[in-house]
Amino acid sequence: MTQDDRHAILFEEGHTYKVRLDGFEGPLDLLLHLIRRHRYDIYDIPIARILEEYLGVIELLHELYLDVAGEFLVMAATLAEIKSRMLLPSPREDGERGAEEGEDPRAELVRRLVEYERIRAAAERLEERPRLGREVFSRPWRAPDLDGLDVPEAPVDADLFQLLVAFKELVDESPAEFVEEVVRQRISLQEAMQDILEQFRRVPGAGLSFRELFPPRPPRERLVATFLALLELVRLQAVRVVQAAPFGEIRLYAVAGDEEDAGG
Amino acid sequence: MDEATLTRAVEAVLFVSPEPVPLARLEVVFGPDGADRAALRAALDRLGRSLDGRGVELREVAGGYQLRTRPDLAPVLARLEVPRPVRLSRAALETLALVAYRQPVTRAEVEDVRGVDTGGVLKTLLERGLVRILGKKDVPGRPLLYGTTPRFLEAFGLASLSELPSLREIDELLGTRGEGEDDGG
Amino acid sequence: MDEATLTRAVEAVLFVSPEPVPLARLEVVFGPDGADRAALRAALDRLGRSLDGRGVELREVAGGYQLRTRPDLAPVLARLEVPRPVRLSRAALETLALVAYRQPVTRAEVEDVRGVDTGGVLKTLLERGLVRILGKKDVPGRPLLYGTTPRFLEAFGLASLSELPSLREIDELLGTRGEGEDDGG
Repeated sequence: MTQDDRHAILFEEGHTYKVRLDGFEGPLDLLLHLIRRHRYDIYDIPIARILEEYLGVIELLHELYLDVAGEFLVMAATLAEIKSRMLLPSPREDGERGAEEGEDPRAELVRRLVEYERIRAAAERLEERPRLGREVFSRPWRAPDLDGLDVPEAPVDADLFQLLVAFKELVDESPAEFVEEVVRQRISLQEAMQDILEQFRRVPGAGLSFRELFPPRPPRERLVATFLALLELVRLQAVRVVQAAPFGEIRLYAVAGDEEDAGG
Repeated sequence: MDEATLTRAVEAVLFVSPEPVPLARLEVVFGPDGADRAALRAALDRLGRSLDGRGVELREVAGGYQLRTRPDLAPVLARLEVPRPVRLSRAALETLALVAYRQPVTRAEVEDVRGVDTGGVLKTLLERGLVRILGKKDVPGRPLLYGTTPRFLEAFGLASLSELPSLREIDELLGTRGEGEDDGG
Repeated sequence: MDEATLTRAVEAVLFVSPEPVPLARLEVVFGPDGADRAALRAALDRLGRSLDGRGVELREVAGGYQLRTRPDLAPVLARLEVPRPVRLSRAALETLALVAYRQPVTRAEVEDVRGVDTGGVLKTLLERGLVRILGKKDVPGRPLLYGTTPRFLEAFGLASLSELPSLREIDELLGTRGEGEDDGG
């Protein structure tokens, strides 16, 4: 494919251009195309020439009154910056070719190009595989003679994403007050339990007074969560409650070894 | 299309069809291959014989052809009834999400947001071990407080509740319109 | 249960199962018949061979076994009005490949390699159940981590992630054709 052919494609595709350059998945894709077409060594890219080519494509699009997506412009700036850094005198007089690898201003770009090219090839290999529902078919429905009871112990076919979608729609339909409450609601029972156990760990053997468990003037949610967490820990026998005298101070002691169970 | 390929293709078509496939339908599907009614009957015949001694047989039912498991294997298939993954209904997912984000939460609070009765759904979630009773709320009537269980975390692949994405993250994730697909044939 | 019956019964079980059936599941189902792992493997082997030259084949996908139509019959099956999955765009395939090879991976990491915004594409892949949220990365900001799902393996006919060509193999592939690169689109 010659350069003119490719530009012709850009012209044609340009008419439907919206967000990105049609035919190219992004600036790295376009850059790789230019490098490969000229058979440049990807580890020794002639930056000046590539920049010129790259800008040529961008300008072409401008001439067509097309918006060029920001990421393409960022890449143009990156290339220009690399070019200028390469023009600076090298710390070593014996020139660019002998410069140490770490000093090559192109190194980061090369790394990204190599990685992107790999992934692009991996994507092509994926695409070539026979796809279920496209080339090959299974029997994705449940055979009617198997319809039976839903056993409660059955594993749950769960997907966090579905849960999030359900929640998001609830939030969207709900009054602002509810949303604020959800945002505030950061402390979970599990976390509260962990917090309590953490407090015990800081005073091994000594135990804590009931009041010490609560931060000064805690928000209501925090108070409730901490209290419920304590109840849960007592129920799990991870924490022992001792009141030496009626109306005396309530003291709490961690029961050794049970922390893992309680942690959930 | 040669005889062997036609037989294989007929098998594949019956395999992927949930309902019995009438001969007329096969004629339509295999029309482009030049297979007429007689050729199809012959192919069905070959297919039926080739399934001798297999776990699946070709049956003519309800005016069409269908692949079915053999009746003598029913006792084995009956054992497939043992626990299989259960999908959660929309109502269950909503309720679960609410409990997860707002725990400890009462049934009334859940219903306040969802706007519908939630008793049945909560019961199901309790039975499935995804939700548990944490205690009673210290307000008049002492309603039960609900929260999620370790099993909930396990089912959704979360190390802890703090891994639940925040509202902001959910918005970020779901706010953008999908652009990763073309309209496929 | 004799060998022939076990083979037939395994075929019937796979035939009625909507998803790939793991060997462990077969062990549970055939436990009462005294069929152990070795016997089941042998039965699967016999079943696979007996399907040679048929319209349906036995494949190991997503950690289980599944009966599927053969790829060469795709043109015929395309004529059926089966609901077909939406095509994956190049952006979606690239993102999917990245997630598959680099999981657990954050959105920022994906975007670093692709050089473009990927939010919409990720959302599409989540919606289609090919990608899932694995948790949060333990770095400042706690970004979400993404990985592939069993459905991804099933969709692409992979027994496990290790069946994907290694990146080294990909590099070799690129090495041999680096010169005549053209944009397949």
